[in-house]
This record gives sequence, structure tokens and C-alpha cells, in this order.
Amino acid sequence: MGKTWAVFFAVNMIAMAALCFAAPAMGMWMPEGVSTHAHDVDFLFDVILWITAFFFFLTEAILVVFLWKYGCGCKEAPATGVPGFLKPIAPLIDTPHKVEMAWTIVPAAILLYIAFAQIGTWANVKYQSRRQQFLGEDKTPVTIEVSARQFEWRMRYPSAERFREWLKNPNDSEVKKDIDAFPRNPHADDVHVVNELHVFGEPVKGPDMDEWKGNPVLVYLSTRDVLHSFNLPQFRVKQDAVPGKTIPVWFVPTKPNTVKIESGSSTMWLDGRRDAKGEPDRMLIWDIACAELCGWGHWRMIGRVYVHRTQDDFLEWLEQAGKSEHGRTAMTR
Amino acid sequence: MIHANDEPAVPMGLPLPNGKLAMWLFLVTEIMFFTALIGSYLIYRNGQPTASQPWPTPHDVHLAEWIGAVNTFVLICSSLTVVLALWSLHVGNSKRAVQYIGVTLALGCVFLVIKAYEYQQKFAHGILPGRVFEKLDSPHGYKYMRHVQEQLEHIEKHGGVNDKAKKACAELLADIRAGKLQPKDVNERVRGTKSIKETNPGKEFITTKDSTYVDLPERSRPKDAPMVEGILEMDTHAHLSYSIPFGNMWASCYFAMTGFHALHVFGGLVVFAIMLVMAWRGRFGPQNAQMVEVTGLYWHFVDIVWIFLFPLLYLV
Amino acid sequence: MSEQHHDHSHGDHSHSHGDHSHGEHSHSHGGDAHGHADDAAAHFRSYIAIFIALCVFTAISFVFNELVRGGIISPMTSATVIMIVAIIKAGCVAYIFMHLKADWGKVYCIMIPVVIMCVMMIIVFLPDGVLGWR
Amino acid sequence: MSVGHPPTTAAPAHHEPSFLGKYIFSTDHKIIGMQFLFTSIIFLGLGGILALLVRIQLAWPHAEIPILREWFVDNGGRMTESFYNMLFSMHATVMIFFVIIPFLTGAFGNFTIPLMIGAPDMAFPKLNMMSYWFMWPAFVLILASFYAEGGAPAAGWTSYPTLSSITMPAGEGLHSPAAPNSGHGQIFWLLSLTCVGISSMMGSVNYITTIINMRAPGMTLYRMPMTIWAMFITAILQAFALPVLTVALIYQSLDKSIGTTFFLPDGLTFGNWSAGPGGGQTLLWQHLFWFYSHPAVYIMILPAMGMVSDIISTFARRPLFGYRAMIYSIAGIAGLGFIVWGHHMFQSGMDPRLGTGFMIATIMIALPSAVKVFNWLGTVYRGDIQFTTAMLFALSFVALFIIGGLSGIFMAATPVDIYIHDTYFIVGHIHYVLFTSSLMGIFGAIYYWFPKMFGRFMNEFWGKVHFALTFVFANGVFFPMHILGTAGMRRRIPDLTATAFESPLLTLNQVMTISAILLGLTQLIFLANFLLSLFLGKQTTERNPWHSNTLEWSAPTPPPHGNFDVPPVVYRGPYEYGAVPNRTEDYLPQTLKFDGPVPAASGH
Repeated sequence: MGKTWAVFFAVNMIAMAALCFAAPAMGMWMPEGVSTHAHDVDFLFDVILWITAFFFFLTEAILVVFLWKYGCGCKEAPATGVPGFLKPIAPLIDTPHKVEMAWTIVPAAILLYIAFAQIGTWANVKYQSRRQQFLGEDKTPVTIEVSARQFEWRMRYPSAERFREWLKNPNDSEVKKDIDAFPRNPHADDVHVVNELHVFGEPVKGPDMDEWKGNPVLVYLSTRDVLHSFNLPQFRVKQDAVPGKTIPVWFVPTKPNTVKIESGSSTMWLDGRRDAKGEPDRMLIWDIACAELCGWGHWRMIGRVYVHRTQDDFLEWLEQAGKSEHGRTAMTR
Repeated sequence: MIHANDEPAVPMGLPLPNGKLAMWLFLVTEIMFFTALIGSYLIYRNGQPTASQPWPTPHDVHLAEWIGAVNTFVLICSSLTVVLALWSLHVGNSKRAVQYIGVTLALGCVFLVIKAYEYQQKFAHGILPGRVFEKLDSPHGYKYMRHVQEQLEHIEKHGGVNDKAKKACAELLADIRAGKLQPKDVNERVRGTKSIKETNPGKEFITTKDSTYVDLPERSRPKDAPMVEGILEMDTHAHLSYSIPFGNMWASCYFAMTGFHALHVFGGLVVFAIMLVMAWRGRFGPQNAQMVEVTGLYWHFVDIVWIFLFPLLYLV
Repeated sequence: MSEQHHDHSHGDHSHSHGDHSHGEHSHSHGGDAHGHADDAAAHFRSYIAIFIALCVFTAISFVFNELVRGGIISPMTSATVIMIVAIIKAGCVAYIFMHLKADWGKVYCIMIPVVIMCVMMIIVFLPDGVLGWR
Repeated sequence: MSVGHPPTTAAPAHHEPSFLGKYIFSTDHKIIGMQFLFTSIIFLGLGGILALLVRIQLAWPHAEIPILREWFVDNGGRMTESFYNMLFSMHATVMIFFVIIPFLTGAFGNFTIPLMIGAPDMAFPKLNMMSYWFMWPAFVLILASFYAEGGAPAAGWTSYPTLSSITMPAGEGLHSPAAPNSGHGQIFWLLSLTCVGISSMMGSVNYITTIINMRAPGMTLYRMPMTIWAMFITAILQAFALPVLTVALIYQSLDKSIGTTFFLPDGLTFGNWSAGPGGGQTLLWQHLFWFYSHPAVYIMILPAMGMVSDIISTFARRPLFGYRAMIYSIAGIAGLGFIVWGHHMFQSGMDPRLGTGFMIATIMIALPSAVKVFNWLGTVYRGDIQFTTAMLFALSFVALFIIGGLSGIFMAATPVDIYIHDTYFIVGHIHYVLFTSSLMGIFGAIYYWFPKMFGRFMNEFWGKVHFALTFVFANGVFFPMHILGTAGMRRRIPDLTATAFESPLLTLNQVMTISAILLGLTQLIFLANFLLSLFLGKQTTERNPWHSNTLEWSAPTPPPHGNFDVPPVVYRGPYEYGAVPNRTEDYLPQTLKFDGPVPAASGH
């Protein structure tokens, strides 16, 4: 009887572990991270995953072995001459303190390691004081005010002209002040877009191959009605938009997903593509999926992130968006 | 291996009667309850208000400090009488104890009556959650102006202010009807700028030629703007609304905190009334000492809550 | 402990305590009959003393508040004094009126956590309300 | 000075109460416990049905559901999003406030506390009755909310403002511009939870007083069974945390009804409608709510831990390993539990520096949980495990709590939480803790104490069938949730085909839903077994069928009003199982006066 149940527990546990191992192969795992801090987040996830997996196997194995060994029907001969299935107290129990100390201190050390390993990454992406340093002092971030509402994301960009000015003098204190004041200081020529987050990067020549470097992005996040959550899974970015507050969010993309396609007189920017000719790639479609329940339309409050390959592409898009009608820049839907 | 035998059957538990222990535990939950009330009040008060848009002062919201102080005194007295009631029972004087309980009940009622008077003042001035005018930019400002216009028309028809104020009211009404005024101007002429210094101690003042006033956004004006004598400064009893930044939040907190405190006072009074009924029927004596003690614990706690509410709402 | 052997069909807790002439004195030091009168008088005096102290403290906080209006002290000073006075008043009421003087040894294990919890809760709330993003 | 008296020997005589007095308005803790038990089982059914509807919608988002089709004619026969939001909101509310908490503290707290400490009843039997009857307004209100205009609340069980609390200006009704369900139904919800809170508060004060002051002679604190320790600490958690939730609930009710703005900031705009002046703080609701609801998570697991400790020790025939360590770890979980609420709010806009502090505290709370797991394993070591149904459920608690505990570490880590916050990972985690741990513990406790409660056994064969199927299907539903979360699937969405990263997960969702339906059907076995055993089960012939040490087994079966025919006196700790010379049984009841060496006192 005992052995049956031991096997029952073991089979279930193994099945679950197997599912964990099989899931990545079936394409059900974290999507590729495409921001500079995504690697850190994924690394910490993996650290915790391996540590917890180890303890999962350890404890479940111990449980199964004990069930196998000490289940009824497999009892040892009584050693003390008392009747029944009685047997003497295990020597281990006589000195439980040592065991207990061990299994308190070892997990404590591991847990403290886990806790302190997290702080750096967390500070980089959330602490106000780290923002400049993390994004690069001499870079002009793409500054966007994202205002959430039921059930869409409204983005406000500086005009192409203003943004060009910023790009020219990234270290100028006036520019820095202007960027800081962006959410409180709307201009008439600001560019308004719905559900589209356009950012950019620039190809650079690396030491041995061509690389692509993203330009930092600074999002001022607010909402005018209920809680929403600005969730870019591929970028490992998530931040609730809180009524009454404007919360800065920042990240640096590491991969472009948008190509410029000129067909006749019109220019289009399509996401989900590696190059102008290639087929669309689902892995390159990056959604902004609201992650905080915000009402009946919560599930379909979805935007897209467009990472332009070059600064010029982006500026051209920005110019055109500034000219075109409100919210009509989306080329992909 | 230990030998765990031959232990005498010792009585277990704390040397506290169940009722008293349970009351202390209940007070723990009450402490957490009022901590949440007071804690959130502190956050509202210190969170959003800024130097330019401060939390209302007692004067802004028609709150008289001395009334709060009197109420504090009343509750302290009742705390003393209830502990003396218990003391009287211990020294065997049940009759005296009943008298003390009667006094406690009376003092509690006095507290509630004073509280009710205060509430009535708030109702009369419309300082109620969700009904205070805060913002004067449109569209709230125009709502405010319309509201004042209605109030002025009421005054025009039924009077209710002194002569000096009546003239100012008529002028203001005429100006509003003529469409000459912005909501901010209306607010200034209702509220005035003279008394602001007195009622905003410690705030930054901008001194002008003939007056000083605190720089509040609703009242922020050029530095050389002339002083305005408001209608409310001419007649403090005029029923005219004015803008109170964070007035709604203040009213929400005030009514929530004092309301729940008053409910607790009322609960205590019910128990005291029951005791008096018991005494009247001749069923009250030294055997009720624990009842008095437990109720007393509760009553003192209610007193302690007020000891914190008074400075937080009226003084600081 | 005596409760379980009482008939709890009249389960009112105020009755449940057996020996009234002794048990109710849990707030007094000795609890025994001797020195009863002295004890009682001492208690009476302490109650009156605390009452007077409370009145004085109330007056102090009121006066400090008025001093601010007169511009004699800063609002910060007065707020600090007033809050300290409030805490002292609460302490007086709890210590003497609520007999914590005698019962502290029995209820401290409830009271200390709750006080810690109160202070901690407010402190932890503050950064969000006060220092957070506007 | 001392209020303790030596016990009198004669139990007081009781007149036999009428049926109404005995079963409806009973002040007997056992009857009140059973009242909680039955209502919890009914609500378990309701919550389960809601959950199945959620699962069906998730697996086949575009299908017309046979029965519901008639309700949604306007929507082309498909479930509306508002209805879906209502389903999961009410599923969580019902399961947490009307199933798990009443099961643990209501049913088993009431039944076990006086029996296991050797008291004739609770300290305040009438208060105890009130605490059950205060649940009834809550029951009525929560059920009424389904029929309220706009439907039951759909803002999640967390009911975050402003979605939940915005209404039209004061005096213009309760309609919410944010969501149709956030009007009248939300008010019912708030009032209902307030009633639950009052009930729980009465209960907790009563429990603490009873455990402190009503223990049988000799029952020192360190001789109390783990169940009692867990109930004790749970009651303390409730006493500390509940008032804070009550304040939050009252504030939100006022926001909705009379126009206060505690949780409503300035400048809210819904469509073309702009709300009046605010000044409140949205995040404060989350702080107040989680200040209660995080400890509530422990309220929902600690009693189960205590009961499982008792069951494992009994059926492993071994002293509970590290008895004191178990107590300290429960106390540690409770203490730390009060400073970790912020981990629900890492991405909420809370000051991130607070997040760091909360993270460290949260990760450290895994430590006492780990100690408990190791101690259970140590208890099984060298035991003589009897695989009764109760024991199987208890063992599955241990096996699956490990998963729930370990998955918690992911969310506790702030950067990792950025990714998995509000995904199915957290859904998987909470179901591992609440279903496969708490509910498994509850099932175990039902099978364990059923003979004492009703004088009959539950059917062991069908019990084991119930266990095996529950175990398999529960894992089949809840384990894949971790995978879904890792793939980024958001929680609280009715349709996952809207985004590129979620749509490939549909197949797995369908597998889970089938598993969930089977899990639901499995519970019918339990229901049948429970109801039939009430009347047809094998009768217990002895007081102590499991050969257990704790006091309740020394009372008659079922225990009469007043519980014990002989007032018990306690001579030893509760876990002295094992070989004893000169004794033919391998257990030493707490009431047994026994000369000679006894098994190692647990945890010394």
C-alpha cells in the first residue's frame, strides 16, 4: 500500500517537472528579452528557478523515499521486544537541534543571497536616482507621455523639430529641464498617437560584427480614469499607471522590429519584421498589453511597440505622424 | 527520555477574568482600527497638499479650537468619573458608584451634544464630503459662481446678513449678473484677504502696500493687488460658499474620524444606561464591579482616541 | 479557569468570575483585604492627580496652539509639543485609569506588538503618501 | 489574586434544548463549527462553478456555451467581458471569504479549540453564536449582489479603486462610469465583507480568550497541539489585521455612496464625464487592503498547517519533529507576515525603495515555511505510516505546499516580479497555496475529525478515490498555470487570442480546463461520500479510532454539550507516539497518567 502511494506521488511530481522541461521546447516560455535589463531579469529568474528546482527535487524525493520506506507493510522487526509495529526512537531525533540548525541556516543563507542579488537590477529600472546613470548621461531619451484610459494607450511625443533640438545638445541643462518638464508642459505641436510606442536605435560597427544599439526610452506614465498597467513583456517592463500620479518608466531596447517600406507615394512602417523583404515574424510583434484589470475591455487594451532601425526612420515617422490625422499612423493593423 | 509525570494539576491561563482579557483584545482591534483612520488621515494631510495649496486650517472650515478643547475636558472628566465609579464599588459604596455612572452618562451626552452642534455648523456651511468647492478653473469655477449667485439671491430675498455685508452682497450679485467676474474674483470678494494672515500662521506671506496675504493659488494675485474686504469678513454668519483647497478631503477625514469616535461614545453610553437601569431596578452592586471595570476600559480607550483626534484635527 | 465549571447557560462573562471580593482587585497591588482603606485612599488620590494632570496638559496644548498664532513659536515646535503632550496624556490614562500599572505584566504581550504595528504601519504608508511621485 | 481554581469534578447538568436551540441558535461550539462546515461546503460548490465558467471561457473564448447562450443573446451567445470579470471576482471572493476562512477558523477553529484544550465550550458561547449569525448578512448580501443592477462586482477580489469605487456625483445614484458592475453590486460586496470582518473579529477575540484562559489543568502552552497553536496565531493575525480592512471597506463604501474621495484623486475623467474634486490616494486602498489581505493569506494557510501537523504525527505514529521549531516558525510567519504586504504592490507605483525592503522581508518569510516542510519530513522519517485518506491529504499538503512555497520566491524577487506580476504565475502560486494546500488540508481534517463530529466514519475507499483524482486533476489545472505565467499570459483576461505572445497558449488552456471540469466532478464523489456517511457510515465503536493523543479523542463520540464526561487533566505533550516499554499501545494520550519512560518529548 505504502509503495503504491509513494509511486503515485512520484509519478505526479515527475510529470510536473517534465512539463516544466518540455514547455520551452513547445514555445511556452519567456519570450526573448529585447531590452538591456532583460538579461538581468532573466538571469535572476533562472537563478531562482534552479535553486527552487533543486529544493523541489530534494524535498519531494525525500518525501517519496520516506513513503516508500516507512509505509505500512514494510516495517522493520521491532528492536525492543515490544509488541506490534513499535520501534525505538531514531537516533536522529535525539539530536534534532543540529539538523534543525542546518536546515534553518542553509536556506537562510540561500534566501539572503537571492534577496540581495535582486537589489541592483531593481534599482536600475525603478529608482529615480539611477535613471540618468542607467540611460546614459549624454543620451537624449525618446521622451513620451503615455496616458492610459479605458481602453487605449495615448502617446504624446515632442515634435520632430523639438526632438531634433534635444538630440543635438543632450548635455544641455535647458534640454534636461525640458525633458523633465515634458509631462507637465504640453506644446501645441506635440505629436499624439494612439496605441503605438515608437522608439529607435542605431546600427553601430562593433569590433567584429555589425551591432545595433537602442536609444534610451523615457516614458511618463499616467492614467486619467482607472488603474492600468504598462506592460511590455518582451522588454521586461511593467508599471501600473496610477490615477493622480505621473510615473517615469525607462528602458533601452536592444533589437529593432520595424522596417520602413516605401510603396509608391506612401511610406509605411511595419513591425514584426527583420527586414524590408522578409516574412513577418510573430516573435517580433511586441504588444503593450494592459496588465491591471481596468474594466470590461481590459483584455483588448493592447498597443504595439515599434523599434525603428535608425534614428532617421524614427524622425521621419515622427514628422509624418505630426502631419497626419490623430491616431492614424498605424500601418500594421 | 523524560519523565513527565506527577505534575500537579495546575490552573492554566492568565490571572485575568475572561471578560477583561477579551476587552483588552477587543481594544487591540480598536487600536488597529483607529490607527488605520489616523494613519490615512496623516497621509492625506501630508501627501498631496503643497505649500501653495495647503491643508485647510480650522478657520477655513469653521472649526473652533476651543470647542474641541471643551470636549476634551468633558471626556477627561467622564474618564475620571468612571474610574471613580469602579473605585466606589471597591470600597463598597454602590450608591456613590451609581451616581458616578450617572455623571459619566451625562458627560458623554454633553460631548455628543457639542459634537452635534459642530456637525450642524458644518452642514450649515456646506462643508460636507463632495460638496465643497475646491477648484475654480472651469467647469468647476462656473458651478461655483452659479452656486454663489443662488446664495446671494437668497440673501437678497430673505436677508440674513448685516447691513454692511448686505451692500457688498448686492454689488457682488450685480457684478456676477453683469458677467464681469471670474470665479476667482468671486471667491476673493466672498472670502476677503484681510483675515488670511491670522488664520494661516507660519505660511509664507507676501507683503503688499496695505495688507499681507498668504500666497494661495486660488487667491494668488499680483504682488501689488489691493486688499479686498470679503463679505465673510464683514459678517461671519453670511452663508456664502468659498473655495477651500482639499476641503472635501478634510471633510471626509473629519466626519470619518469624529463620526466613528462618536459612535464609540454612543456605544459606551448605551452600556452606562443599562447599568443605570440595573441600578434603578436594584440589581446593581459590588457584583457588577467587573462589568464596570470592563466598560471603563472601553471608555478610557475612547477617551484616548479623542486625546489624539483633538490635536490632530483642531490644533496641529 | 473557573469558567468551565460554571453553568454557562447564564454565560454572561461578567458573572463568570467566581470570587468577587478578591478577584476584582486585580488592579490593586496586593489584592488582599488588609490595608484596604489605605489602598483605596491612595488610589483615589492618584486618580485625582491624573485628572488634574490631564487638564493641565490639555491647557498646555491649547496654549501652544495659540502661541503659534501670536507668532511666538514655529508651527513645527508647537506640533511636536502638542503631539508629545497627547502621547503623555494617553499614557497617563492607560497607565492609571486603565490599571496598566497593575495589569501590564499580563497584557504586555498583546500591547507591545500592537503599538509596534501601529507605528510601523503609519511609517510604511508615509513614503507613498508624502514622498511619492506626484 | 489568582483567578484559577482547582477544577470541580462534577460536570454541570444541562437541560436538553429544543431542536431550534440545539441546531439553529446553538451556543455549542461543535454545532456552530458544523454550521460553518455546511455553509462552507455549499459555498465551495458555488465558487467551484464560477471557477469552471472562468476556465471554459478561457479555453474556448469564441465558443457559445450551451447553457449560458440563452443569457447572452445580445452578445451573439458569447459571454460578455463584464460577466467574465464578475465570474473571477466572485470566484475569488467566495472562495476566500466564504470557503477557506470559514472552513479553517469557523468550522475547524470552533470544533477543535475547546475539545483540544479540554474546555467545555468557548469562553463566550453567545458571542460565538453571534459570530456565525453575522455571517448570514454577508451570505445574503454576496448572493444578492448577483441580482443587483449591473451584476455582481467585477473589479477583482482586490477591488482596486478607481475601477471599483468611482460613482456618479453624490446624490445621483450609484452607477459607475468605469464599469457596469461597479455600482450597486460593489456596495453589496463591501457591506458583505464588512459583515465577514465583524464575524471574524468576534471569533478571533473569542478564540484567543478561550485558548489563553480556558485550558484544562496541565495543558501548558507547550503542550498544546499544533492545531491549537495555529488557530491561536491565526486569531491574533485576524485581530490585528481585520480592523484595517474594515476601515478600507468603510472608506470605499463612503466613496461610493456619500461622495467622499478617500481613494479618488483629482482630475478623473471617464469618457466625457469628469469627476468632481478628489484629493484622495488610490494607492492607499492597496496599502490598507494588503495590510489585511497579506496576513489573510496566512490566516488561510496556518490552521491547515496546524491540522496537517496533527494528522501526520498521528498516522506516522511518530512525535512531531521539532515541535517548538514548528511553533516558532508559525509565529515567525505571522510576525513577518505583517511587514511583507508590499510585495503585492511592487509594480503598483509604490515607492520602489519600499519595494526593496518588502522584498527582503518577503524572501525571508520563506525560511519558516521551509523549516516547517523539513519538520514534516522529519516526522515521517522512520514512522509507521498508515495511509488513511486523512493522511494522504495531509501528505499531499506537504508535497504541494512545497511547490506553492517555492513559486512564491519568484514573485518576491522584485526584478523577476516585473515580468511575472499579474500573470498566470501568480494565479498558479495562489492556487497551489490555497487549493492544493489549504483545501487539501481541509479535506484531510474532514476525514480525520468526521468520526468525532458525527460518530461515523467516512468511506475510506471512496475517500482514497477522491484523493487520488483530486491530486491528479488539481495538479493538472494548477501546475500549467506557472508555465502560462512564464510565457507572459496575463491574468483576468477572457480571451487570450488578442496578443501575439498569448495566443499560442490556447491549447494548454484547453487541457487545463478539461482537467478543471474533471476536478469539479471529482468533488461530487466527496459530496456523496460526506452526505451518505452522515447517515450510513460505519459507526465508531470507540472514542479514539485513530489512536491519537490529543484531548478531543478522550471525549465521548459525538461529544455532548459540555464536551467531557470526565474533566480532563493533561500530563504530557500531544505527540508522544512510539514504543514505550510496559505498554501495548504505541501512543500516550495527553490525559494518561503513566509511569515510566515515554517517547522522546517532541522538539527537545
